[in-house]
Amino acid sequence: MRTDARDLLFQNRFWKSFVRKEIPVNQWLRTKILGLGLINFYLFVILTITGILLMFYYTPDTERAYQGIKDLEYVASFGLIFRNMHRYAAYLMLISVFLHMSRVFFTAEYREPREFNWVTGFVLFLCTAVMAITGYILPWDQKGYWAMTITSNVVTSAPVIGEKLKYLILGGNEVGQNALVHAYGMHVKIMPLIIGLVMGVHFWRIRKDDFLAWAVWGGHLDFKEGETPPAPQGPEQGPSLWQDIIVRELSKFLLILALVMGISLLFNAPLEEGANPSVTPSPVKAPWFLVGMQELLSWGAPFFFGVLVPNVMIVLIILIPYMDRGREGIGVWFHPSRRLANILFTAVVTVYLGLIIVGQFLRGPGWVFYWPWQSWPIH
Amino acid sequence: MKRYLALMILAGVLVLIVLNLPGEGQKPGGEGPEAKGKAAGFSLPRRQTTLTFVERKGKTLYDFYCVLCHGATGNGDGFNSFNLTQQPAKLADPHLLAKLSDAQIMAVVKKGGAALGLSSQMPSWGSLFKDQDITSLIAYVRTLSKPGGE
Amino acid sequence: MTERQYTRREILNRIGWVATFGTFGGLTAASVRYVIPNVLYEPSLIFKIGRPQDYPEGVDYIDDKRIFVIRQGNLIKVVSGVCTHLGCSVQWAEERNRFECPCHGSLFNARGQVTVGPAQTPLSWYEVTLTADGRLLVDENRPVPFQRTLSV
Amino acid sequence: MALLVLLLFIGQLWKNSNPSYLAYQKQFKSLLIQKAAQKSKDPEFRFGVRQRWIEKLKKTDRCETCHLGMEDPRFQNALQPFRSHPDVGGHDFEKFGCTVCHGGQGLATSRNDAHGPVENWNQAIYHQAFMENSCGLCHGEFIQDQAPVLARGRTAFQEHGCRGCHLVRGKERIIVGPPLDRMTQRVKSDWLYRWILNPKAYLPKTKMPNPKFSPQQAADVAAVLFQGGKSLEVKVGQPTAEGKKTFLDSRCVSCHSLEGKGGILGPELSKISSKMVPDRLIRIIKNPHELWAASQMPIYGFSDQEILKIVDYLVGEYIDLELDESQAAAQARMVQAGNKLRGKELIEKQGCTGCHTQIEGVKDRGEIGLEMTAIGAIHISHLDFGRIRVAPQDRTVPNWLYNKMKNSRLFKTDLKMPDYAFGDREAEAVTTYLLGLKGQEVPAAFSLPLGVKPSSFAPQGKFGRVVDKYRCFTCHKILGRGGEMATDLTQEGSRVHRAWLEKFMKAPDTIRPILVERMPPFKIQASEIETLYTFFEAALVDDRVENLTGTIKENALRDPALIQQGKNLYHQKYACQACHQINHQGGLIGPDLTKVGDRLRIEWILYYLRNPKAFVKRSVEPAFKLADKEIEAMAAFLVSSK
Repeated sequence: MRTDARDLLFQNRFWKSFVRKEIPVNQWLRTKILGLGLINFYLFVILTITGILLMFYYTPDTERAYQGIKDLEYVASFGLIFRNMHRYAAYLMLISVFLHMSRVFFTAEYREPREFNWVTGFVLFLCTAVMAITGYILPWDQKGYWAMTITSNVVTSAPVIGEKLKYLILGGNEVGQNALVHAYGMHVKIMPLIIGLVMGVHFWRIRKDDFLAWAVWGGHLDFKEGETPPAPQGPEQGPSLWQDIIVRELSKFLLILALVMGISLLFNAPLEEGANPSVTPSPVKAPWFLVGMQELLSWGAPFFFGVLVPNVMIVLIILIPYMDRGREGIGVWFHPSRRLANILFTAVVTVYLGLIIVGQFLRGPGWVFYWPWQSWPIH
Repeated sequence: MKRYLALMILAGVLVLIVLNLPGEGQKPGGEGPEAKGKAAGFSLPRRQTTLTFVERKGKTLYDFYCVLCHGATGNGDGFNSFNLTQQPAKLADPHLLAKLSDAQIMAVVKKGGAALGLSSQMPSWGSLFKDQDITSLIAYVRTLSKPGGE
Repeated sequence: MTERQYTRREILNRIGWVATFGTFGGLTAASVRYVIPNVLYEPSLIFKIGRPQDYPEGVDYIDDKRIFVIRQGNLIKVVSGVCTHLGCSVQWAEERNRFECPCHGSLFNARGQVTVGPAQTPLSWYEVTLTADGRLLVDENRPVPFQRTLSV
Repeated sequence: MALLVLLLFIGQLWKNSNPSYLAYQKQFKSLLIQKAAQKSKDPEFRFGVRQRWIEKLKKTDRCETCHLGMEDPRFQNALQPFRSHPDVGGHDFEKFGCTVCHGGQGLATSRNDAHGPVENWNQAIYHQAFMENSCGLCHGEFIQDQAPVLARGRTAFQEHGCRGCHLVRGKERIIVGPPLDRMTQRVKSDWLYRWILNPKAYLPKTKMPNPKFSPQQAADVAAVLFQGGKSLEVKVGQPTAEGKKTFLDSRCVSCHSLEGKGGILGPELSKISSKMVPDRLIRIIKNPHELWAASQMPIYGFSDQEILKIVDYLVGEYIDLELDESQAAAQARMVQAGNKLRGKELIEKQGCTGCHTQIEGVKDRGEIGLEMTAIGAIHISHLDFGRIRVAPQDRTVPNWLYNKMKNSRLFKTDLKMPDYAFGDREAEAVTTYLLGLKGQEVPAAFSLPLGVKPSSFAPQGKFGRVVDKYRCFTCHKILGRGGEMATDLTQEGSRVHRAWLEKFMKAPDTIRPILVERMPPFKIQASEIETLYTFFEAALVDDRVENLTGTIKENALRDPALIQQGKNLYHQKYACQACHQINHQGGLIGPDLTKVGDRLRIEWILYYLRNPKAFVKRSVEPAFKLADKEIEAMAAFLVSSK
């Protein structure tokens, strides 16, 4: 009977082992958390697969890297599409990881006992950013080359260890073969490893911490952690429940895949001229997610804006769950008691977004401010 | 609700794709549009579209050797033509050229006029030119009699 | 068997699943196709070796292509210079009228057949044609029987 | 939803399986089938990318993905992209690929990306007009016949003194303009002003560019230049017929032009009186080398009396008829009132010192222009299109250079570079040359210098002094050095009889009726002719000719039957009179053969008839491949006409 097969597929210990018995899985489909965590995971899967495929054509060699990308673009079957997918999935992942983080913040989910997962989550966010930066320079085109150059110069503004750090990152004093190999190593070996490990911890902690705050499950604030939850409402636990969940997640995966493929079909991933140290494009722009930083730096005081501000931000964000020990509003979107925190968070995000917009769209040659309708002097 | 919304978005994306597709292909055989946006004072290098590479090669030879008698436009009015007892052939004459096959022209150039019962003042160039040179020369000479040719 | 009525929902469901697996299958196939290179960064197996008049009577060796060009009168043949045993370059011994492999002593007669030695298979003869501009074109993708020659 | 994903995937399949080159390939295949229709065999055709990988040049060219008929002569007249590549003598596509000569993006497989200009590839495919720039990459600077445009560009670059302001590594800086010392003793101030304002107005052929000064600026600059003490007053007499005769007989127009007609080496003379101070004219004619060591003008050996007569004639006859005296006076006053400080500043800033030396009180600032070592490989973003809006597909480095050559102030007005105002042809040539300066070298295996390196032959001693005095190199070439205007003298010792040379040097007559330029009568002394011939005989000979000396049977050549035979050959079989004259009968292309036996040595005639191109590569003489007997007869005939 087909139902047997279906049972075998959905009604087994494998799925059940994901959650503790007491968790009202039947509420899963009704939660209002957007499912961003799993979306991140799907994107990661897409990235891994396309990334592995890209490695077939790519050589981390200053002479051959760019040509490898051109080969992907022009001659490899599906090469252009896989590259586009990789590029756009990465951008989407950056965005969705960030949204996931915001969701957790706005619902105050980071509070006890999930402080540590906030930290791992944030580490994952940073790792994603590092992946994006290292991936950015691999094509060894003008954009990547100069982005790497200015990124490495930002690093030098760190006190004492600045120069050493730059030396370490670049594997030398200038952006060259070593820098490319370093970036490549980070991008395809070290960072995936770290992300895999941290992700494991993240997932393990999720299960350990009973997934979500109770409130999210059913809004029963009066239940304390560890107590037996009320009788499940809605569909019975059983094969059909798991089937629904899995079908939904599969659909979500397909949706993401469709989105990525759709974008890749419409827009080709940018590829500029091959790296040429003698031609400095003006303006040199960092990857878009770092352009905000660059904009900050352009105001002067590299130590202050380039090192102090971002590092303090990172530390502050990591410490959020340890500073905010309140118990009210856990698992509730925009709980009134957290108005100040939410406004603060939104403000920081908005400012950074503003900086990105200014840096990306309103800065012309020599980092001079231009309105979009003003034309840049051509030189 | 959410599903329908997603569906609609996707449908929109699809429409966009379909609209985008025809732009990818290109029509073969077409030369790109010739310089559209000519700014004041900005000029583009000349394009000698009338002559092919082979014909240009022939022109170089013609302008060095033949022009002295046969004239720059092939009218048989090169400056030395006036010292000749028999006037050189008017290569710009379409009737004359229509009568001559490539092989005939090749023979005259190669063996000279005397060998074919024409003016002995047309020397033989066979030992100087390779067949390939003469072929390109013929290609160029043929353009002389075409209306609008150089 | 009784006819089973499928509801619309079920049919859609069915189509959905087929499409899903179709996509995954297609992507997998695409990945496999992707891995097969379309262009090669290696010397082409089809190459030109100059004009027939460049080759005098007898056997000529082309170093970088590892082939022998053999001319007999107006007949031209091309044989691989790679020993079929372990890939050393064989040498033509004019006085003994045979190909000799310096590595393990395989000997091939003038027809490329093994006479002595560890090699099992004969040297392969490649197709050679004349291009439109009169040059010899060797195609290493196409082994031809010994009898096949190009007459120029 | 899953269906949508599948649709998208199918869309991707479609996109992947329909690269833009496929349409071309399908078209080509149908053409192939058409062309092969008679052979009843289906042509083999493989769809997909075709690539040439030139490892040594680091080039990967996929041009033949669309340019499919490259090597198939059947496509000789096909429409692009299928037309077969014309034969370019030994340039194997396997060895060189495409982009090394043509430029463009070899990696790309779509038309726009490959041909460019596209944003992510600096080098667009070269326009036909500039194609020759790539020849120099392997064949070196001095390639001449095979790349005439490039050669013209190189000459123009040199002669217009570009190197004075633009550094090109590996090339010596050459100052091409005359030194500007003692100007008060040389020219009139109003002329100087007009000259600076627009040199081409006075001398259309001048190589001096227009510095684009305003009238006031020109006056300031002229004020700086116009210094150096008082000039000697010379009383100029009425022009005499005698002076005119000397001037015309001396064939000054071989080098100088009169109202645009005449030679190109020297300056225009038709308005000379409006320019020169008479005293200076006298000194120049007397000894130009003393005034400017690099002058190309020979010393004629006129007597002072003769010189005065010539100057009287020049000053009296060659006046500027359009010149308004009062205006000239006003201009002279402007120069006098000019601000020297501002003028000096201008001279230094505008780079006048790139071409001129010895301007009093002005320091040479060296090469003030952009370095041009690798101008051909410059990135488009370094070039300023200024106020000019250019369509994206025309926004290329060659187009920029080309327009800059035609009008240096096109893109921006406040520039230092003077305006050379090159015409289409010159602009193309110079652009081609500039594009060839790529600052890179090809692997040694590809390097194959062609053409002749200019030789540094510099004769010393007695011979050297004679050559220097008469500036023989201005017109004649000896051992690879010298001008193209007159005969190459490298084999002169083997060519001519001594008696003829002596006669010719004293009173040169016309050998080649076709040429306007004539050998001037130098008033050369007998001892100098002796020096010349001694050197000719000793050093400027060719053994291939000299070795014939013993083999000639002089008597046989005097046989009237043989002479008659030669005469027949000359007049009938080979119709030499089509090009050569004997006693004013015949064509004007070759040299006059009247009494050629007096001029040429018999050995020379014999050898020359065997192969006319042996010495003069650019001779238009057909190669008849005469039989030995015929040569003998012809030589006998030619020698007989003494």
